[in-house]
Amino acid sequence: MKLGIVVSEGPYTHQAADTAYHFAKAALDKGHEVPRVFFYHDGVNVATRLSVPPQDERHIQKNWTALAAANDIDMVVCIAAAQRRGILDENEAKRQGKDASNLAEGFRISGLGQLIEMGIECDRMVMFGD
Amino acid sequence: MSDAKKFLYVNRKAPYGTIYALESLEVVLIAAAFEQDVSLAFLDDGVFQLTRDQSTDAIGVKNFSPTFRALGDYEVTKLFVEKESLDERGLDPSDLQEIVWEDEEEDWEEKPSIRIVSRAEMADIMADQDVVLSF
Amino acid sequence: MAYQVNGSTIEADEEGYIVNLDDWSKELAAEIAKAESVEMTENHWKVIDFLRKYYDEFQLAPAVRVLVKNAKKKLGAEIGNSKTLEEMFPKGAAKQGCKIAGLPKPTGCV
Amino acid sequence: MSTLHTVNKSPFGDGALSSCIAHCKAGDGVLLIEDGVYGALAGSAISEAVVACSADVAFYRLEGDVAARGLPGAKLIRQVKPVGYDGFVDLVTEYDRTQSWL
Repeated sequence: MKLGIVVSEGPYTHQAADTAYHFAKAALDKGHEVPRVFFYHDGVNVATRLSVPPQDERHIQKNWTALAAANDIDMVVCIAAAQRRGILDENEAKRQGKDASNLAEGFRISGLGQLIEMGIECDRMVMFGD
Repeated sequence: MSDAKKFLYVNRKAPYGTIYALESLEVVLIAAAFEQDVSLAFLDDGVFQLTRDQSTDAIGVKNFSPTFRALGDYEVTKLFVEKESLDERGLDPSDLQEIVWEDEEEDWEEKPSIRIVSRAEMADIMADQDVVLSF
Repeated sequence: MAYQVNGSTIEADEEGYIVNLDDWSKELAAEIAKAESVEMTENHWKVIDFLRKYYDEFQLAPAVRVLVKNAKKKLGAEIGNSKTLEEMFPKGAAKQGCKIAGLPKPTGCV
Repeated sequence: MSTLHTVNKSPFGDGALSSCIAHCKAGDGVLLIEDGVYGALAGSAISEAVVACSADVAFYRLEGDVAARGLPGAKLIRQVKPVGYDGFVDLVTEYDRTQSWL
Protein backbone atom coordinates (compact mmCIF):
# COMPACT_ATOMS: atom_id res chain seq x y z
CA MET A 1 0.00 0.00 0.00
CA LYS A 2 0.96 3.64 -0.44
CA LEU A 3 1.10 5.37 2.92
CA GLY A 4 1.31 9.16 3.15
CA ILE A 5 2.66 10.74 6.32
CA VAL A 6 2.17 14.23 7.75
CA VAL A 7 4.45 15.59 10.48
CA SER A 8 2.87 18.68 11.99
CA GLU A 9 4.83 19.29 15.17
CA GLY A 10 8.37 20.45 15.80
CA PRO A 11 11.29 18.14 16.60
CA TYR A 12 12.57 17.63 20.17
CA THR A 13 9.69 19.59 21.75
CA HIS A 14 7.20 16.96 20.66
CA GLN A 15 7.47 13.23 19.95
CA ALA A 16 5.54 13.45 16.66
CA ALA A 17 8.58 13.54 14.36
CA ASP A 18 10.03 10.49 16.16
CA THR A 19 6.83 8.46 16.06
CA ALA A 20 6.38 9.30 12.39
CA TYR A 21 9.95 8.19 11.71
CA HIS A 22 9.50 4.81 13.43
CA PHE A 23 6.18 4.36 11.66
CA ALA A 24 7.70 5.14 8.24
CA LYS A 25 10.58 2.71 8.89
CA ALA A 26 8.22 -0.05 9.96
CA ALA A 27 6.01 0.54 6.92
CA LEU A 28 8.99 0.34 4.55
CA ASP A 29 10.29 -2.79 6.32
CA LYS A 30 6.93 -4.41 5.69
CA GLY A 31 7.17 -3.65 1.99
CA HIS A 32 4.77 -0.72 1.86
CA GLU A 33 5.55 2.43 -0.09
CA VAL A 34 6.02 5.78 1.60
CA PRO A 35 6.09 8.04 -1.45
CA ARG A 36 5.98 11.31 0.45
CA VAL A 37 6.25 12.82 3.91
CA PHE A 38 4.76 16.29 4.30
CA PHE A 39 6.01 18.65 7.01
CA TYR A 40 3.57 21.29 8.22
CA HIS A 41 3.08 23.69 11.15
CA ASP A 42 6.22 23.52 13.38
CA GLY A 43 7.01 20.21 11.68
CA VAL A 44 8.91 22.28 9.10
CA ASN A 45 11.61 22.78 11.75
CA VAL A 46 12.68 19.16 11.27
CA ALA A 47 14.20 20.34 7.98
CA THR A 48 16.80 22.76 9.37
CA ARG A 49 20.34 21.54 8.76
CA LEU A 50 21.59 23.79 11.56
CA SER A 51 20.33 21.64 14.42
CA VAL A 52 23.08 20.30 16.69
CA PRO A 53 21.69 17.90 19.30
CA PRO A 54 24.05 16.39 21.94
CA GLN A 55 25.89 13.25 20.76
CA ASP A 56 23.92 10.98 23.06
CA GLU A 57 20.59 12.04 21.52
CA ARG A 58 19.05 11.05 18.21
CA HIS A 59 19.55 13.44 15.31
CA ILE A 60 16.02 13.79 13.97
CA GLN A 61 16.89 15.63 10.77
CA LYS A 62 19.74 13.29 9.87
CA ASN A 63 17.58 10.24 10.54
CA TRP A 64 14.94 11.51 8.15
CA THR A 65 17.49 12.50 5.52
CA ALA A 66 19.03 9.02 5.62
CA LEU A 67 15.68 7.23 5.54
CA ALA A 68 14.52 9.33 2.60
CA ALA A 69 17.74 8.75 0.66
CA ALA A 70 17.62 4.99 1.18
CA ASN A 71 13.96 4.68 0.23
CA ASP A 72 13.39 7.45 -2.28
CA ILE A 73 10.94 9.37 -0.08
CA ASP A 74 9.85 12.80 -1.29
CA MET A 75 10.12 14.99 1.83
CA VAL A 76 8.13 18.17 1.28
CA VAL A 77 8.24 21.19 3.55
CA CYS A 78 5.25 23.55 3.27
CA ILE A 79 6.46 26.86 1.86
CA ALA A 80 4.00 29.06 3.76
CA ALA A 81 4.72 27.40 7.10
CA ALA A 82 8.47 27.40 6.35
CA GLN A 83 8.59 31.09 5.46
CA ARG A 84 6.95 32.03 8.76
CA ARG A 85 9.47 29.99 10.70
CA GLY A 86 12.62 30.83 8.79
CA ILE A 87 13.23 27.59 6.91
CA LEU A 88 14.62 28.54 3.49
CA ASP A 89 16.28 26.82 0.59
CA GLU A 90 18.76 28.74 -1.56
CA ASN A 91 16.15 29.90 -4.05
CA GLU A 92 13.80 31.15 -1.36
CA ALA A 93 16.65 32.90 0.45
CA LYS A 94 17.46 34.73 -2.76
CA ARG A 95 13.81 35.47 -3.54
CA GLN A 96 13.24 36.88 -0.07
CA GLY A 97 16.54 38.75 0.11
CA LYS A 98 17.93 36.72 3.04
CA ASP A 99 21.63 36.17 3.64
CA ALA A 100 21.48 32.45 4.36
CA SER A 101 19.54 29.30 3.68
CA ASN A 102 19.17 26.33 6.03
CA LEU A 103 17.25 23.55 4.31
CA ALA A 104 18.79 20.15 4.96
CA GLU A 105 19.56 17.60 2.27
CA GLY A 106 16.67 15.43 1.16
CA PHE A 107 13.98 18.01 1.88
CA ARG A 108 12.37 20.29 -0.66
CA ILE A 109 10.19 23.33 -0.18
CA SER A 110 6.90 23.33 -2.00
CA GLY A 111 3.24 24.18 -1.67
CA LEU A 112 0.32 22.82 0.29
CA GLY A 113 -0.96 21.36 -2.95
CA GLN A 114 1.58 18.57 -2.38
CA LEU A 115 -0.27 17.63 0.81
CA ILE A 116 -3.61 17.40 -0.99
CA GLU A 117 -2.01 15.48 -3.84
CA MET A 118 -0.59 13.00 -1.32
CA GLY A 119 -4.08 12.56 0.14
CA ILE A 120 -5.45 11.88 -3.32
CA GLU A 121 -2.74 9.46 -4.40
CA CYS A 122 -2.03 7.49 -1.22
CA ASP A 123 -4.17 4.63 0.02
CA ARG A 124 -3.89 5.85 3.60
CA MET A 125 -2.71 9.01 5.25
CA VAL A 126 -1.49 9.27 8.83
CA MET A 127 -0.97 12.55 10.69
CA PHE A 128 1.51 12.95 13.52
CA GLY A 129 1.30 16.15 15.53
CA ASP A 130 -0.03 17.73 18.68
CA MET B 1 -16.73 14.32 -9.39
CA SER B 2 -17.14 10.54 -9.29
CA ASP B 3 -13.44 9.88 -8.74
CA ALA B 4 -13.11 12.77 -6.29
CA LYS B 5 -12.10 11.79 -2.78
CA LYS B 6 -13.93 12.99 0.28
CA PHE B 7 -11.65 15.16 2.41
CA LEU B 8 -12.65 16.19 5.92
CA TYR B 9 -10.75 18.92 7.75
CA VAL B 10 -11.30 18.45 11.47
CA ASN B 11 -10.89 21.56 13.61
CA ARG B 12 -10.75 20.95 17.36
CA LYS B 13 -8.61 23.87 18.51
CA ALA B 14 -9.41 27.45 19.41
CA PRO B 15 -7.98 30.29 17.28
CA TYR B 16 -5.05 32.61 18.20
CA GLY B 17 -3.68 30.67 21.20
CA THR B 18 -2.00 28.42 18.65
CA ILE B 19 -1.56 28.65 14.89
CA TYR B 20 -3.42 25.46 13.97
CA ALA B 21 -6.73 27.15 13.10
CA LEU B 22 -5.09 29.63 10.73
CA GLU B 23 -2.88 27.06 9.03
CA SER B 24 -5.86 24.72 8.71
CA LEU B 25 -7.73 27.43 6.84
CA GLU B 26 -4.73 27.88 4.56
CA VAL B 27 -4.84 24.19 3.67
CA VAL B 28 -8.56 24.36 2.94
CA LEU B 29 -8.12 27.33 0.60
CA ILE B 30 -5.52 25.40 -1.38
CA ALA B 31 -7.47 22.15 -1.24
CA ALA B 32 -10.40 23.90 -2.89
CA ALA B 33 -8.42 24.07 -6.14
CA PHE B 34 -8.18 20.27 -6.39
CA GLU B 35 -11.84 19.57 -7.11
CA GLN B 36 -12.23 17.09 -4.31
CA ASP B 37 -15.27 16.85 -2.04
CA VAL B 38 -14.29 19.14 0.85
CA SER B 39 -16.03 19.34 4.23
CA LEU B 40 -14.98 21.10 7.42
CA ALA B 41 -15.80 19.83 10.90
CA PHE B 42 -15.78 22.10 13.94
CA LEU B 43 -16.02 20.37 17.30
CA ASP B 44 -14.62 20.69 20.81
CA ASP B 45 -12.70 24.01 21.07
CA GLY B 46 -12.75 24.26 17.27
CA VAL B 47 -16.22 25.84 17.47
CA PHE B 48 -14.54 28.94 18.93
CA GLN B 49 -13.00 29.60 15.51
CA LEU B 50 -16.37 30.69 14.15
CA THR B 51 -17.55 33.14 16.82
CA ARG B 52 -18.65 36.62 15.75
CA ASP B 53 -16.94 39.89 16.57
CA GLN B 54 -13.36 38.67 16.80
CA SER B 55 -11.10 41.70 17.10
CA THR B 56 -7.37 41.13 17.27
CA ASP B 57 -6.07 44.71 17.26
CA ALA B 58 -4.86 44.56 20.84
CA ILE B 59 -2.93 41.31 20.43
CA GLY B 60 -1.30 42.33 17.16
CA VAL B 61 -2.20 39.09 15.42
CA LYS B 62 -3.96 38.94 12.08
CA ASN B 63 -7.72 38.44 12.39
CA PHE B 64 -8.51 35.63 10.01
CA SER B 65 -12.15 35.12 10.97
CA PRO B 66 -13.39 37.15 7.95
CA THR B 67 -11.63 34.66 5.69
CA PHE B 68 -14.17 31.96 6.60
CA ARG B 69 -16.74 34.10 4.77
CA ALA B 70 -14.70 33.78 1.56
CA LEU B 71 -14.93 29.97 1.58
CA GLY B 72 -18.11 30.05 -0.50
CA ASP B 73 -16.13 31.71 -3.32
CA TYR B 74 -13.82 28.71 -3.15
CA GLU B 75 -16.75 26.29 -3.40
CA VAL B 76 -16.24 25.16 0.17
CA THR B 77 -19.83 25.11 1.36
CA LYS B 78 -20.03 22.43 4.05
CA LEU B 79 -19.03 23.64 7.51
CA PHE B 80 -20.35 21.14 10.03
CA VAL B 81 -20.53 22.45 13.61
CA GLU B 82 -21.26 20.09 16.48
CA LYS B 83 -24.19 21.10 18.65
CA GLU B 84 -22.93 19.35 21.80
CA SER B 85 -19.62 21.20 21.55
CA LEU B 86 -21.49 24.51 21.38
CA ASP B 87 -23.72 23.53 24.31
CA GLU B 88 -20.78 22.47 26.49
CA ARG B 89 -19.24 25.90 25.95
CA GLY B 90 -22.40 27.86 26.62
CA LEU B 91 -22.59 28.91 22.99
CA ASP B 92 -25.56 29.12 20.72
CA PRO B 93 -25.61 28.95 16.90
CA SER B 94 -26.43 32.67 16.93
CA ASP B 95 -23.03 33.32 18.54
CA LEU B 96 -21.38 32.17 15.31
CA GLN B 97 -20.82 34.47 12.37
CA GLU B 98 -23.00 34.05 9.31
CA ILE B 99 -21.26 32.28 6.47
CA VAL B 100 -23.06 31.81 3.17
CA TRP B 101 -22.38 30.49 -0.30
CA GLU B 102 -24.08 31.47 -3.53
CA ASP B 103 -25.76 28.66 -5.40
CA GLU B 104 -25.00 29.24 -9.07
CA GLU B 105 -27.69 26.77 -10.07
CA GLU B 106 -30.38 28.67 -8.23
CA ASP B 107 -29.72 32.17 -9.51
CA TRP B 108 -26.93 32.78 -6.98
CA GLU B 109 -29.26 32.34 -4.06
CA GLU B 110 -27.39 32.73 -0.77
CA LYS B 111 -27.44 29.60 1.35
CA PRO B 112 -25.96 29.04 4.81
CA SER B 113 -22.65 27.15 4.87
CA ILE B 114 -22.76 26.38 8.59
CA ARG B 115 -24.76 23.29 9.38
CA ILE B 116 -25.34 22.44 13.03
CA VAL B 117 -25.15 18.69 13.55
CA SER B 118 -25.46 16.41 16.55
CA ARG B 119 -22.49 14.43 17.88
CA ALA B 120 -23.94 11.27 16.36
CA GLU B 121 -24.29 12.98 12.97
CA MET B 122 -20.72 14.25 13.27
CA ALA B 123 -19.56 10.67 13.88
CA ASP B 124 -21.42 9.60 10.72
CA ILE B 125 -19.81 12.40 8.72
CA MET B 126 -16.34 11.39 9.96
CA ALA B 127 -17.00 7.75 9.08
CA ASP B 128 -18.00 8.71 5.54
CA GLN B 129 -14.63 10.18 4.47
CA ASP B 130 -11.68 9.01 2.41
CA VAL B 131 -9.12 11.32 4.01
CA VAL B 132 -9.34 12.98 7.42
CA LEU B 133 -6.92 15.79 8.27
CA SER B 134 -6.78 17.03 11.84
CA PHE B 135 -5.84 20.48 13.06
CA MET C 1 14.24 47.73 -4.04
CA ALA C 2 12.12 50.83 -3.50
CA TYR C 3 9.61 53.15 -5.19
CA GLN C 4 9.74 56.96 -5.26
CA VAL C 5 6.39 58.66 -4.77
CA ASN C 6 6.02 62.42 -4.29
CA GLY C 7 9.55 62.70 -2.99
CA SER C 8 9.26 59.89 -0.42
CA THR C 9 10.83 56.46 -0.64
CA ILE C 10 8.58 53.41 -0.29
CA GLU C 11 10.35 50.22 0.69
CA ALA C 12 9.71 47.08 -1.38
CA ASP C 13 11.17 43.57 -1.43
CA GLU C 14 13.35 42.03 -4.13
CA GLU C 15 10.32 41.20 -6.25
CA GLY C 16 8.72 44.61 -5.96
CA TYR C 17 6.06 43.88 -3.34
CA ILE C 18 5.75 46.76 -0.87
CA VAL C 19 6.94 45.90 2.63
CA ASN C 20 4.38 47.89 4.62
CA LEU C 21 0.87 47.45 3.28
CA ASP C 22 -0.13 50.78 4.86
CA ASP C 23 2.19 52.60 2.42
CA TRP C 24 -0.21 51.98 -0.45
CA SER C 25 -1.70 54.88 -2.41
CA LYS C 26 -2.98 55.31 -5.95
CA GLU C 27 0.17 57.23 -6.83
CA LEU C 28 2.27 54.34 -5.55
CA ALA C 29 0.14 51.85 -7.50
CA ALA C 30 0.88 53.85 -10.65
CA GLU C 31 4.62 53.62 -9.87
CA ILE C 32 4.47 49.88 -9.26
CA ALA C 33 2.55 49.44 -12.52
CA LYS C 34 5.19 51.44 -14.36
CA ALA C 35 7.93 49.21 -12.95
CA GLU C 36 5.89 46.19 -14.08
CA SER C 37 5.37 47.70 -17.56
CA VAL C 38 1.62 47.58 -17.08
CA GLU C 39 -0.20 50.51 -18.61
CA MET C 40 -3.04 51.37 -16.25
CA THR C 41 -6.42 51.87 -17.93
CA GLU C 42 -9.75 52.58 -16.30
CA ASN C 43 -10.43 48.83 -16.29
CA HIS C 44 -7.12 48.17 -14.55
CA TRP C 45 -8.14 50.52 -11.77
CA LYS C 46 -11.47 48.76 -11.45
CA VAL C 47 -9.67 45.47 -10.90
CA ILE C 48 -7.25 47.03 -8.40
CA ASP C 49 -10.16 48.57 -6.53
CA PHE C 50 -11.96 45.23 -6.54
CA LEU C 51 -8.87 43.41 -5.18
CA ARG C 52 -8.45 45.91 -2.34
CA LYS C 53 -12.11 45.65 -1.38
CA TYR C 54 -11.93 41.86 -1.46
CA TYR C 55 -8.90 41.90 0.81
CA ASP C 56 -10.58 44.37 3.16
CA GLU C 57 -13.63 42.21 3.45
CA PHE C 58 -12.04 38.76 3.71
CA GLN C 59 -8.39 39.39 4.76
CA LEU C 60 -7.42 37.31 1.77
CA ALA C 61 -6.00 37.93 -1.70
CA PRO C 62 -8.26 35.85 -3.95
CA ALA C 63 -6.98 32.92 -5.99
CA VAL C 64 -7.05 33.71 -9.69
CA ARG C 65 -10.17 31.68 -10.45
CA VAL C 66 -11.98 33.37 -7.57
CA LEU C 67 -10.86 36.74 -8.93
CA VAL C 68 -12.21 35.88 -12.39
CA LYS C 69 -15.53 34.64 -11.03
CA ASN C 70 -16.04 37.67 -8.79
CA ALA C 71 -14.84 40.18 -11.37
CA LYS C 72 -17.43 38.76 -13.76
CA LYS C 73 -20.15 39.26 -11.19
CA LYS C 74 -19.05 42.67 -9.90
CA LEU C 75 -17.39 44.25 -12.95
CA GLY C 76 -19.16 42.48 -15.80
CA ALA C 77 -18.18 39.76 -18.24
CA GLU C 78 -16.20 42.18 -20.39
CA ILE C 79 -13.47 42.42 -17.73
CA GLY C 80 -14.38 39.33 -15.75
CA ASN C 81 -12.93 36.62 -17.95
CA SER C 82 -9.55 34.99 -17.69
CA LYS C 83 -8.39 36.01 -21.18
CA THR C 84 -8.95 39.72 -20.62
CA LEU C 85 -7.50 39.63 -17.12
CA GLU C 86 -4.41 37.83 -18.39
CA GLU C 87 -3.96 40.44 -21.11
CA MET C 88 -4.32 43.23 -18.56
CA PHE C 89 -1.86 41.61 -16.13
CA PRO C 90 0.54 39.51 -18.24
CA LYS C 91 2.40 38.12 -15.20
CA GLY C 92 -0.81 36.76 -13.68
CA ALA C 93 -3.92 38.65 -12.68
CA ALA C 94 -3.73 37.50 -9.07
CA LYS C 95 0.04 37.88 -8.68
CA GLN C 96 0.68 41.09 -10.56
CA GLY C 97 -2.71 42.55 -9.66
CA CYS C 98 -2.03 41.99 -5.97
CA LYS C 99 1.41 43.58 -6.28
CA ILE C 100 -0.06 46.75 -7.79
CA ALA C 101 -3.01 46.69 -5.37
CA GLY C 102 -0.59 46.53 -2.42
CA LEU C 103 -1.78 43.17 -1.07
CA PRO C 104 0.48 40.59 0.59
CA LYS C 105 2.74 38.57 -1.65
CA PRO C 106 1.11 35.22 -2.49
CA THR C 107 3.05 32.46 -0.76
CA GLY C 108 3.05 30.43 -3.95
CA CYS C 109 1.31 27.61 -2.24
CA VAL C 110 -0.12 25.41 -5.00
CA MET D 1 -15.85 0.98 6.32
CA SER D 2 -14.18 1.56 9.64
CA THR D 3 -11.68 3.98 11.08
CA LEU D 4 -8.46 3.68 13.05
CA HIS D 5 -8.30 6.55 15.52
CA THR D 6 -5.00 7.55 17.06
CA VAL D 7 -4.85 9.44 20.36
CA ASN D 8 -1.53 10.89 21.50
CA LYS D 9 -2.47 12.88 24.59
CA SER D 10 -2.88 11.95 28.22
CA PRO D 11 -6.58 11.80 29.02
CA PHE D 12 -5.93 13.51 32.34
CA GLY D 13 -5.06 16.89 30.85
CA ASP D 14 -6.86 16.83 27.55
CA GLY D 15 -10.23 15.82 26.12
CA ALA D 16 -8.93 14.06 22.99
CA LEU D 17 -9.55 10.51 24.20
CA SER D 18 -13.04 11.35 25.54
CA SER D 19 -13.94 13.10 22.30
CA CYS D 20 -12.54 10.22 20.26
CA ILE D 21 -14.57 7.69 22.26
CA ALA D 22 -17.68 9.84 21.82
CA HIS D 23 -17.23 9.78 18.03
CA CYS D 24 -16.18 6.15 17.56
CA LYS D 25 -18.41 3.71 15.73
CA ALA D 26 -18.77 -0.01 16.31
CA GLY D 27 -15.99 -1.80 14.46
CA ASP D 28 -13.53 1.09 14.74
CA GLY D 29 -10.12 0.84 16.40
CA VAL D 30 -8.42 3.23 18.81
CA LEU D 31 -4.62 3.22 19.07
CA LEU D 32 -3.04 5.00 22.03
CA ILE D 33 0.38 6.43 21.21
CA GLU D 34 2.86 8.84 22.82
CA ASP D 35 1.28 10.37 25.95
CA GLY D 36 -1.99 8.78 24.85
CA VAL D 37 -0.81 5.48 26.39
CA TYR D 38 -1.69 6.84 29.84
CA GLY D 39 -5.26 6.19 28.72
CA ALA D 40 -4.48 2.48 29.07
CA LEU D 41 -4.10 2.69 32.85
CA ALA D 42 -6.63 0.61 34.77
CA GLY D 43 -8.46 2.08 37.74
CA SER D 44 -8.13 5.61 36.42
CA ALA D 45 -10.74 8.34 36.03
CA ILE D 46 -11.23 7.37 32.40
CA SER D 47 -10.70 3.60 32.48
CA GLU D 48 -14.39 2.79 32.84
CA ALA D 49 -15.18 4.71 29.67
CA VAL D 50 -12.41 2.84 27.83
CA VAL D 51 -13.60 -0.56 29.07
CA ALA D 52 -17.22 0.25 28.19
CA CYS D 53 -16.25 1.42 24.70
CA SER D 54 -14.07 -1.66 24.16
CA ALA D 55 -17.23 -3.76 23.91
CA ASP D 56 -17.47 -2.84 20.23
CA VAL D 57 -14.31 -0.86 19.53
CA ALA D 58 -10.82 -2.46 19.54
CA PHE D 59 -8.26 -0.68 21.72
CA TYR D 60 -4.51 -0.84 21.19
CA ARG D 61 -1.47 0.67 22.89
CA LEU D 62 1.89 1.33 21.30
CA GLU D 63 4.30 -0.78 23.35
CA GLY D 64 7.37 1.39 22.87
CA ASP D 65 5.55 4.34 24.37
CA VAL D 66 4.23 2.24 27.27
CA ALA D 67 7.70 0.95 28.09
CA ALA D 68 9.29 4.41 27.79
CA ARG D 69 6.89 5.72 30.39
CA GLY D 70 7.39 2.78 32.74
CA LEU D 71 3.73 1.85 32.94
CA PRO D 72 3.50 -1.43 34.84
CA GLY D 73 1.83 -4.15 32.77
CA ALA D 74 -0.22 -5.27 35.73
CA LYS D 75 -1.89 -1.88 35.92
CA LEU D 76 -3.00 -1.70 32.29
CA ILE D 77 -6.54 -2.26 31.07
CA ARG D 78 -6.53 -5.82 29.78
CA GLN D 79 -8.79 -4.98 26.78
CA VAL D 80 -6.15 -2.57 25.41
CA LYS D 81 -3.91 -4.78 23.28
CA PRO D 82 -0.18 -4.15 22.82
CA VAL D 83 1.23 -3.45 19.34
CA GLY D 84 4.66 -2.43 18.06
CA TYR D 85 5.36 -0.03 15.20
CA ASP D 86 4.87 -2.91 12.75
CA GLY D 87 1.49 -3.59 14.34
CA PHE D 88 0.71 0.12 14.01
CA VAL D 89 1.37 -0.16 10.27
CA ASP D 90 -0.87 -3.26 10.00
CA LEU D 91 -3.70 -1.42 11.76
CA VAL D 92 -3.40 1.54 9.39
CA THR D 93 -3.72 -0.78 6.41
CA GLU D 94 -6.50 -2.93 7.91
CA TYR D 95 -8.82 -0.04 8.68
CA ASP D 96 -10.18 2.07 5.83
CA ARG D 97 -8.88 5.40 7.08
CA THR D 98 -6.93 6.90 9.94
CA GLN D 99 -8.08 9.83 12.02
CA SER D 100 -5.61 11.46 14.38
CA TRP D 101 -7.11 13.16 17.42
CA LEU D 102 -4.48 15.90 17.57
